Amino acid sequence: MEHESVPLYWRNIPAYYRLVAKRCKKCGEVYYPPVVKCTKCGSAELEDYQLPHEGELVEFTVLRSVPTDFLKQKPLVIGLVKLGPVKVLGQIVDAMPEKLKPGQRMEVVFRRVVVDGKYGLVMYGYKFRPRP
Amino acid sequence: MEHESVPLYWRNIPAYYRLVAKRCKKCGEVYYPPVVKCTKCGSAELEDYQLPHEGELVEFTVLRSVPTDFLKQKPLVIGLVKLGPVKVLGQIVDAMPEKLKPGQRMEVVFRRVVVDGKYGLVMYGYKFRPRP
Amino acid sequence: MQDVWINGTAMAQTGRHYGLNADEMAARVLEEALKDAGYPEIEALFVASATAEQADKQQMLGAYIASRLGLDKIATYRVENADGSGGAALMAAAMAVRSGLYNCVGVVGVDKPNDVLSNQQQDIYSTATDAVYERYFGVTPAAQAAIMAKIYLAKYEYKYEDLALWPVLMHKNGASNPYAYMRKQAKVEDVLESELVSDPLRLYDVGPMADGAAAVVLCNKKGAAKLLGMWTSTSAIPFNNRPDYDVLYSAREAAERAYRMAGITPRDVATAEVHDSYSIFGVLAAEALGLAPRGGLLAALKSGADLKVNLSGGLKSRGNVMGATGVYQAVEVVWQLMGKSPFKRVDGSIGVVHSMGGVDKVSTVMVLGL
Amino acid sequence: MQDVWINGTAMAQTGRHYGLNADEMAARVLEEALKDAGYPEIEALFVASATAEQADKQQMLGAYIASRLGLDKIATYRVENADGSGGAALMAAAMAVRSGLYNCVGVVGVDKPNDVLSNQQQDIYSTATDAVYERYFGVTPAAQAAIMAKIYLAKYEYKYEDLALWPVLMHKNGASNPYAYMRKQAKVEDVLESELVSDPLRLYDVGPMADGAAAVVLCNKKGAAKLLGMWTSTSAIPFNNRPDYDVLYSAREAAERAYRMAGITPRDVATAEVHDSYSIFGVLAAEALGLAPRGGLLAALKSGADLKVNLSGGLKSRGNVMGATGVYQAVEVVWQLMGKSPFKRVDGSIGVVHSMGGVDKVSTVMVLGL
Ligand SMILES: [Zn+2]
Ligand SMILES: [Zn+2]
Repeated sequence: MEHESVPLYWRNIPAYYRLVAKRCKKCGEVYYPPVVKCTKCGSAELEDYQLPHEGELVEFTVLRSVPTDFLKQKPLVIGLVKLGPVKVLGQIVDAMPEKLKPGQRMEVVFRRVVVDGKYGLVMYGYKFRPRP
Repeated sequence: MEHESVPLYWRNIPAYYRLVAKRCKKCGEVYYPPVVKCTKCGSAELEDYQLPHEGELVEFTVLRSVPTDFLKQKPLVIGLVKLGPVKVLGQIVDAMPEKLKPGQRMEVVFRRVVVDGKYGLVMYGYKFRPRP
Repeated sequence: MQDVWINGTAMAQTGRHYGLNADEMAARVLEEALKDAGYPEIEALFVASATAEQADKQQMLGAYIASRLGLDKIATYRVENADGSGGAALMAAAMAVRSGLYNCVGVVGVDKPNDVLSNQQQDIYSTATDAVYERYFGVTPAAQAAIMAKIYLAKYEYKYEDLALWPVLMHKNGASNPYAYMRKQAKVEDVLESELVSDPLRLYDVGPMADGAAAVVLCNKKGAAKLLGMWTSTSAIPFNNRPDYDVLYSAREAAERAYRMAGITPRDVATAEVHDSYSIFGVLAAEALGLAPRGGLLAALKSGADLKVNLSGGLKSRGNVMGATGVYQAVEVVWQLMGKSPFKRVDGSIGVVHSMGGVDKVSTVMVLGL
Repeated sequence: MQDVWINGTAMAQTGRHYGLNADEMAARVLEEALKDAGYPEIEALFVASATAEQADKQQMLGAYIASRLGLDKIATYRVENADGSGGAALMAAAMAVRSGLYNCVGVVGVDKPNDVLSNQQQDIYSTATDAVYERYFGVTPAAQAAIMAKIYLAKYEYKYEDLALWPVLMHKNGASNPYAYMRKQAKVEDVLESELVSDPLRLYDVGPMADGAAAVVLCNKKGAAKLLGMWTSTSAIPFNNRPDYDVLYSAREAAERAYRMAGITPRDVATAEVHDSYSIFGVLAAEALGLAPRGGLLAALKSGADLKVNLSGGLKSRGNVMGATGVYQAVEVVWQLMGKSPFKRVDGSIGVVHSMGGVDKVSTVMVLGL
C-alpha cells in the first residue's frame, strides 16, 4: 500500500505525536478518535484533551500477517491499552509477547511507524511499551 | 498508479497483442470490448474475431495531462480508429499530431504501453500509426 | 408510495481542506443539515464518495461518519458511481424513503481529491474509464471529452471560441457563489490563452478538483422542497463504439424519465445544475435536459440567451467535488428555488439536477419543486 | 408497500479466476440469474464489490457489467460497505423494488481478490478499518478479531480447542458444497497445527480470500422466495472504545429489527448463513442471531448440537468472496430452503442471511421465506 496522502498524515500529527483527544466541555466525556459533537449530551463544544501517557494493558495479539508497509517489522504486537478515560489501539514495542499480560502497566513512546517507499517520507506516531 | 494486477494484464493479452474481438455466430455482430451475450440478437454463441490491422482515423486528441504511469511519455496522442466493423480507442504513435486528420489510413502496431515501476513488469499492447 | 421531501440542506465551501479528515468533514456538514431539518431522527445514511477508497484508503466511510456524530445503530451505505456518486446516493436514499422502511435518511457527499497529488488525481479519475480497454492505454476522461468536443464543434460548425462561452458563463455565475472554488470572472481571452489540456479543451474547460462535502436530509414529511421526479440511466455503449459523440445518452434518457414522472417539460425548469466536468459536457447535458435543441446550446449562448444553468458556477467554478457533486447540486437547486441567501431566488418553482459518472456512463436526473 | 421476491439466483464457483475480468465474471452470473428468473426486464442493477476499485482499479463497475450484457438504459449503482457490500446492495435493491420505482432489479456481487498478491489483499482488507486511527498503525481486521477472540474465550472459560470446532464444522459443511473453495474435511488437529495468524487465531480461523460472483433478481411478483424482513445497522462505537468485545452489536441490532419485521423468532430459523471472516465472528454472529445464548455457542458445538449455520461452509470453506459474500449467502439460503441441487433441503421454510462489513461496523440481516 502506498501511503500516498501527505495531507492525511500531516493533519493527524497532533493525535499521532501527542495523543490529543477531545473532551466535551459540558459533560466531560472524552473521545478518541475525536468526534464532531458529543455523542452523550449532544454539545458541540469540545476541547482538546491530552491523554495520559501511562495506562494499563487490556488485551493484545501478535499479528503475523501484515500489510505491505509493515513486512519488515513483522510480526506486529497489537495492543489495546487503557489510557485514563479511554482505550487506545496501537503497536506494542520493546516487549516479549510471551511476557505480556492484561492488567500490566504500559507507557506511551514515540516511534517511527512506517517509511513510505515511494517518497521516502518517514511517518511517526505513538506506540506502547511495558513500563519498566 | 500502480499496475498491481499481473493477472489482469495477463488475461487480456489476446486483446492487447492480437486485437481479438467477439463475433456473434448467429447474427454476425462484432463486439470490442467483447460481450458475454450478443446484445443485438441475444445469442450467447460468440466466437473470437480477429480485427483487421488497418483502418481509418475517426478523431484524435493530444492529451497533455496524463496519469502517473505515462508521465515520461507525455503528451499522449489518443485516437479513435475504425477497424472493420468496430472502432477502437488507443494511442497513436510515430505521427506528428498537426499532420493527422480524420479519415486518414491507419495501421496497428505493437508497442510497449507501460513499465510498472514497482515490479519492473513491462506491459505491451496495440497502438496506431499513420499508414505510410 | 411515499412522497419524498428535502427537509434539511448544508454544504461546505469547496477548495483545499488539508486540516480535515474526510469523515470529519462529512460529519460536520451532515450535522448542519440535520440542524437545518430540526434534528429529525435519521435511520440511515447514504454516503456518496468517489475518492475515499483510492485517495484516503477508507472503505465503508458511512460507518466512520456515523462514529464522528455518535449515530449509533443507523444503517449506513456507501454508494459509488465515480463522479456521479452524488446522484446515485440521492436516488438510493430517495427510494429508501419511498419504500416506507425509513421516515428520514441523511445523504452526505464527500471527497477530498486534494489529499493526493494532481497526477494521482488523474490516476483516480481514470478509474472511471474501462480499466482494461481504456485506462490501460493512458486514456482519461479528458481525452474522451476532447474527442467529443472536436466532433461536436465540427458537426454543428462552431469554433472553439464558441465553446469558450461556457466557462465564461460559469465563472460569471460562480463569482457570486461564496461556496465556490473559483470565484472570479473570466473573459474569452482568458480561456483562449489558458494551457491546452487535451485539444481543443484548455484548462478553463476543465472543472478543477476540489475538496468538498454537502448533505441533505430526506424525509416522508413536508420540507423545503419536494422530489417530483427522478431517474438513473446507464449508457451501456462503450465509448469506442458510440453511434454519436455529440449527445449524452445517459442524461437524455434520465431526463426524459424524470420529467415524465414529474409531469413537466423543459420549459418548466427554472434552474438546472448539470455535470460539466468538461465544458463540452455542460453543453451536451443542457441539450440533453432540453434546455436547448441538439447542437443549439452554443448558438443560444452566442445570442446572449439568459440560460438558468449552473447558477452555482458548475464544476468549473464551484469546483469538481467528485462524488459529492450531485449532493452539492441538489443543495444549490433547493437554495436557488427558495432564494436562500446567498443565492438569488429564481423565477419559478422547479429545478433540475443532473449528476453524471464518467463519460456518459451513468446519469441521474432529479426534478425538485417547492 | 410492495412485497419483494427473489425471482432468480445464480453463483459461480469460488476460487481463482485468473482468466476473467471482474465485469465479465459478474455479467456471466447475472445472465444466469436472469435466465433462472425467466428473463424479466430489469430496470436497475445493484453491484456489490469491495475490491473493484483498489484491486482492479475500476470505478462504476455496474456500467461496465451492463455493457457486457447490453443492458442499455438501465440504472446501475455500486454499493460498497467493505466485505459487507453484498448485504448493503441487497438492501438498497430491495428498497428500490419496495419503493415502486422498479418492478425487477438485478443484484450482483463480484470480487476478485486474487487479482492482487496476498500482501496487497491485506492492504485492501485493512481499508475497512479506520484509516487514521487503526490502519495507519498496521492494525488489520485479523488483529481486531484476535483480540475479540481472546476476550471471548477468557470470559466464557473456553479453550482455543473449543473455538477450533467452528472451522471443523465449516469444513464439514463445505465439503458437500461444489461451489466452495475448500472442499475437504478438517480435524481439530489440523486446526491446532495450522500456523498462527494473530494469536489465538490460526490459518484455519481465517476465511481464505476467493474470487467469486453471485447474483439474484428481485421483483415485486411472486418468485422462489420472499423477503420477509431486512435491516441494516451500524455500530458507531470505535473498536478501541467498545464496552464489550464478546458481542457483535451491529449484527444483534440488525437481527432484532429484521426478525421483528418478519414476525419470527430465532426458533423459526431453519438455516442461517453468517459472516465468519474469522471463526470468532461466526460464533458471535450466530449468538447475535439468537441461535445460541450469549457465550453459549461453543458449548452447543461441544455438546454436539446440530446447528444449521453456514451449511455452505461459510467464509472458511466457501471462501471469503469479499463484497460478493452477502449475495452468495442469499443464494445459498434460497437453495437450502428449496432443496435445490446440490443443496439439501432444510427442515423448515425460513432462512437468515447475515452480511457484515469490517469488524462489527455494519451488518445487514435478511429473513427469507418460501
Ligand atoms: Zn457532552
Ligand atoms: Zn447476435
